[in-house]
Amino acid sequence: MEKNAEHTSHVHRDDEADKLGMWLFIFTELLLFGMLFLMYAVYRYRNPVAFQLGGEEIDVVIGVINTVILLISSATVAMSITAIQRGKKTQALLFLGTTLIIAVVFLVNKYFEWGTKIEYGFYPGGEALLELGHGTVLFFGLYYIMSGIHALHIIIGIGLFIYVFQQIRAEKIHKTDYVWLENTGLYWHLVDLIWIFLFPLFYLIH
Amino acid sequence: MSEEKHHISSYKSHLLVLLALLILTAASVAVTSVEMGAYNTLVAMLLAGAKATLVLLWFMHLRFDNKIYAIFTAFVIVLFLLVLFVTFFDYSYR
Amino acid sequence: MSESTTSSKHVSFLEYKGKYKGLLGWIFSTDHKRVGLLYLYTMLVFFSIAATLGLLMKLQMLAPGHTLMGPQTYNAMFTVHGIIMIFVIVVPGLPAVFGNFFLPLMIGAKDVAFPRLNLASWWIYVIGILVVLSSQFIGGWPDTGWTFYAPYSFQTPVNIVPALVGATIMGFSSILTGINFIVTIHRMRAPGMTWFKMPLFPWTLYATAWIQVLATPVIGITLLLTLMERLLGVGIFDPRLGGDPILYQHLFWIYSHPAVYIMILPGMGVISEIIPVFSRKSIYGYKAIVLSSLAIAFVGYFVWGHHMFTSGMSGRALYAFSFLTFLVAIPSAIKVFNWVSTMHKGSLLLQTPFYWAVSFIFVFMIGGLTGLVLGSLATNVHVHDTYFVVAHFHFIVFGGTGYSFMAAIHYWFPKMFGRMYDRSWANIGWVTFFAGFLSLYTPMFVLGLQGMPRRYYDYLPEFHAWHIFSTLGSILMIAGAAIVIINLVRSSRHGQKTSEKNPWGGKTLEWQADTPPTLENWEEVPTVTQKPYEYK
Amino acid sequence: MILGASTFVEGVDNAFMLILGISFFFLIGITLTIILFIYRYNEKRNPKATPVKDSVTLEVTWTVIPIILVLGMFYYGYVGWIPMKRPPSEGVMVTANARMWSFNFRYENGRVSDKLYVPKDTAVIVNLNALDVLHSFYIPAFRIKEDMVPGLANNRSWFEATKVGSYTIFCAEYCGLQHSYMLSEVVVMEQEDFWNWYNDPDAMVEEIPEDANLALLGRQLVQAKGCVACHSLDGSNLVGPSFAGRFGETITVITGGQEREIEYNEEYITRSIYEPDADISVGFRPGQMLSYEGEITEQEIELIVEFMKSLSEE
Ligand code: HEA
Ligand code: HEA
Ligand code: HEC
Ligand code: CUA
Ligand SMILES: [Cu+2]
Repeated sequence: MEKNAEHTSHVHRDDEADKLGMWLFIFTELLLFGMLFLMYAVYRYRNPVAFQLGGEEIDVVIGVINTVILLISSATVAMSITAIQRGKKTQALLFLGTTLIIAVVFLVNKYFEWGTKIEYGFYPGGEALLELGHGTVLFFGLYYIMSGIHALHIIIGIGLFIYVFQQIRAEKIHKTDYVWLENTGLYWHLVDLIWIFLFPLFYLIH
Repeated sequence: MSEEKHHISSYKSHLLVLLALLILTAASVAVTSVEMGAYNTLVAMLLAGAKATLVLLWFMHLRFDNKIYAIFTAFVIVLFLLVLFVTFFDYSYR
Repeated sequence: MSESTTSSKHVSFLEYKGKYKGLLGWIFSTDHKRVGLLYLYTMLVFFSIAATLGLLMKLQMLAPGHTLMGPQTYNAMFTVHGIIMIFVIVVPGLPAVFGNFFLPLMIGAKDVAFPRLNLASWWIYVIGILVVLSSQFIGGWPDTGWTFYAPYSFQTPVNIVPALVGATIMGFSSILTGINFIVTIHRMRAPGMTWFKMPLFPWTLYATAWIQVLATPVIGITLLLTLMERLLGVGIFDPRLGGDPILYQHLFWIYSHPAVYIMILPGMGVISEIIPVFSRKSIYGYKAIVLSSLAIAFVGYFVWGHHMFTSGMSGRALYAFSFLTFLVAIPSAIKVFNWVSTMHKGSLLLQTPFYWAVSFIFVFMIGGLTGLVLGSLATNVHVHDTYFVVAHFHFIVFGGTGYSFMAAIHYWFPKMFGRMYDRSWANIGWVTFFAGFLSLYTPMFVLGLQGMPRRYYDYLPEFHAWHIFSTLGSILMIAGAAIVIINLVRSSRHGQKTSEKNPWGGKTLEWQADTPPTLENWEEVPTVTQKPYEYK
Repeated sequence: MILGASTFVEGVDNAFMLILGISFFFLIGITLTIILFIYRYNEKRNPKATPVKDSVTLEVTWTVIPIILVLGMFYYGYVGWIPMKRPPSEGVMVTANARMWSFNFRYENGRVSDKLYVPKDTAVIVNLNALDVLHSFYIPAFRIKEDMVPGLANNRSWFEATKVGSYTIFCAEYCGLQHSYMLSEVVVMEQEDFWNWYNDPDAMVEEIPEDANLALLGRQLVQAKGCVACHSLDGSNLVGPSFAGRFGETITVITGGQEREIEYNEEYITRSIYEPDADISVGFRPGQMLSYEGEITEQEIELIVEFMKSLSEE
């Protein structure tokens, strides 16, 4: 495993420790979503037809758009880390800003996507949904829960981006001290990872 | 260690990964219309798995960082898959 | 990162004055030792509450019929008793108190990796408890049992929202502690301390921390889903909407079985510290113990179904789970054999910590072996959800975690407080406690075999005799516990002062630090050259 | 263990005895060893410890032996349990319905009973059905237990009783307030007696003799149907409002979110039994009482009404 920690008094900065901590946090998130995927697997296994019909109700186009922009945003955070490592503050801010905007756009899309469904009564406890039978109720229940919790992560991500953006501007995050940015990046990639699986499971079944 | 030399990925490599991800996305949308029965889901999951691997290895730097992160991540994924597997001992035979 | 202004060398962490004075100096201190004691005091308070509930339940069970309280009160009592005991006491238990206090000392670090996060964990924990208890004022105490099984949990007329939210919040605290410990162990071991020179208690904390990190999110999401089910009616677990209540049980136990190993592993670690020190002999089979801890942590993930043998699961799942359950017993057996072998040819120092450790082995064996009865399919069907289960888990949770907690506090007390407790009272307390414990819980095995279901407010007259026996035992036990606790609480303020660094002759690093330790533990971080427990 | 009265008892008790034997062996053996060590190697008697080297052989031995023992236990447990999962195709079929907080048993010929009557030495296959929350069908004397899960199809338990007598049925899964009173009985009869009971023509007709005390029959009915789990007869409110002193009063109920006054009469009682959620008495929760449509006939409701009248007259 890794080299033995030499003297690391706790006043000393240990970026590697921060990063390890972040990874552990990511693992907890993976399991949290993992359990949702497990539920999805179980219910889809038991209601294959209803899930297919449910999937057809969901707008693929919005899904594709959101997938594409989320992937782009993942690349841009990664690039902003490269920029910081090279000491290019403006470039880093530019990339980070792009990511931030994309995150907001993602949410706006989500708003319209949910909005139309709710209008038709397709929400938990909604009349239209309850008429469609058990499998469909489950499908939409999972759809709202999973994409809802995912959206919550996006919102938290936006908060983090704003904070990190400020810090870079104030030169608190710079060439030799950028764990915050790095960890925020890791977090954002996690959000992306989850979406990579949500997308085919909800938008692409037919 | 903070003294350690960091690997700096170039913009170009990030863009290449992005390109690959977009191609895989396009592929997964495209294959949806091909009728393969149960295999549709399998293919979709394989493609998503490929995308996830790209993100983990390049964007999340597992390729360049200390090996321990990659080992842990693999362990967590295996653990989850095992839990899923064991759960289906129940549902497959009900 | 902490309030250190290094002028405080040689001032013990108890007397040290930082930015804040008095109580504030404690609840805002990021010093790992103070955080550990904060947990200790918090637990003492809530343990007393939950134990009192246990006693009241026993009094109600003294005779059949409505004697002391109505069914609603009783149901609320075992629920709150279970929630507090599990989520507030034994899950955080040893890691939060002794892990916080001694992990850095034992691996030669100045603090944990994230001291502020550590303090935050305590705050989150307290908030979680308060949220659970707030249900008293908004809709009454929850009455679902600590397992919150669907669909009852969203049909009960009682408001269980605070309990669900509170338990989830406490889960966060547990995750943060886990993350903190893993990072600390990876990054902050003293120079020379390779993985296999690390003492066993830190090893078990390490295994435990992984379970905390990887299992706790499962309960978090499960409880949140139950909440959404209750508030929004999403249909995930509701059979009327097509959900599967058995899936709830899967999710619940995917966390809660590993959680029982969160409770016991650090306890095993403590015993593995005490036995060699009081035998004046190196631990037998150091590597076997380390590996068995990791094995328990790992295999423990795949046995959750043994709580669901009669739930309506498929037959094949049943025997898969039964088989795995039996496998997970093996590493525990290995540990027991190693502890006993360590005593062989030792020079046994017969003092209170040793008594607690030995009685731990005894009650742990009873709890564990009855676990085998539960793990076997045929017998589980008969005793599932009866008092046999209640007896099993009190033996192993209270007997295991509780006894090791007692062992730990009697072992480390002088280091923690710089004072010594009254040894003869400590021994008297131990005997009374032990006798009370056995007479309280042993009758429950018999009751269970006779078919007395658990969570019964009232019972048929044929079960009366054993219930009386058990209730009398509970009174004896309370007496024992009171002696032990009063002795410790009193001694922590008025006990005989001592600054002896190593009263028991231990070989691990914490015994090289000052008594009580100073703010950053060491002036100079020690270098490790030996294996732990090297007795010549 | 305890008295056993079914064909499963032997398998279960054997597995138990095996595990118990091994457990006692280890428990006593290890405890004695510890006591011996404490005696032999205490500080006074043995002031100097002797270092002992780890022995790999020993470690392997005490890993392998428990593994073997444990496999044995698993096997016995499996053998004792597998017949429980394999109901025969022939036998007496019963559907057990559980609701908060009572059982009832419906036979194939339509006969319904709140106790489970079964013939000796005959397979009885019980379809488990829960109407509201989880319950569990537990007969200690038969060593069987199986949860009753709402919405779970094909959930069944079976047994073959070997001794005449009556044995308690417990609800073993926590199901709320009166969980501990959710008991019933299984009555094992000689085959002949059982079939007589089963085909008893008297029990099938609903005719009520002229001179019967209707209120008393009503009382028996609400007890048999389990109404008293939620409705007291003495004026105190449990989960639902008491039956006492309400007949003929004007009460306030909530109908579709609107409060209104209503007279507590036969019509209201009937509606309360068939559509409990239509009108909710103030202070009580909807969704607790389930409809008894199809389980209580209109004729039986008349008896209940008579009974309630009698409660108000006193
Ligand atoms: C500290 C917590 C703790 C620990 C360590 C354990 C350990 C074990 N538990 Fe227990 N268990 C609980 C806490 C714990 N349990 C709780 C709280 C519940 C109830 C929850 C609820 O429903 O409310 C429960 C319930 C429970 C059930 C479900 C009962 C039911 O509801 O039907 C089962 C079933 O298999 C079980 C099995 C086991 C087994 C096989 C072990 C094993 O790990 C034990 C291993 C130990 C030994 C085997 C003893 C030492 C070894 C020897 C002396 C050597 C000889 C050994 C051999 C030959 C093998 N436990
Ligand atoms: C750590 C875990 C733990 C501990 C220690 C205990 C301790 C006790 N428990 Fe247990 N119990 C559980 C965990 C625990 N319990 C759980 C998880 C359940 C399941 C809940 C459910 O079904 O949902 C349960 C259920 C449970 C039941 C079953 C209820 C039922 O199914 O009907 C009963 C019944 O008697 C009971 C009794 C007791 C008693 C008498 C004690 C006693 O041993 C307590 C003894 C008390 C002391 C030894 C301390 C005395 C000290 C003081 C009072 C303070 C003095 C203080 C100072 C001077 C500062 N408990
Ligand atoms: C699980 C608990 C439960 C059981 C069992 C139950 N009830 Fe009820 N009952 C309630 C509750 C709660 C209410 C009040 C809310 C409502 O009107 O639905 C109620 C209301 C009523 C009312 C209206 C009473 C009033 O004062 O407004 C009648 C009549 C009634 N029940 C009859 C019966 C009968 C007859 C049975 C048995 C065959 C029965 N109930 C079984 C819970 C129960
Ligand atoms: Cu029905 Cu408990
Ligand atoms: Cu378990």
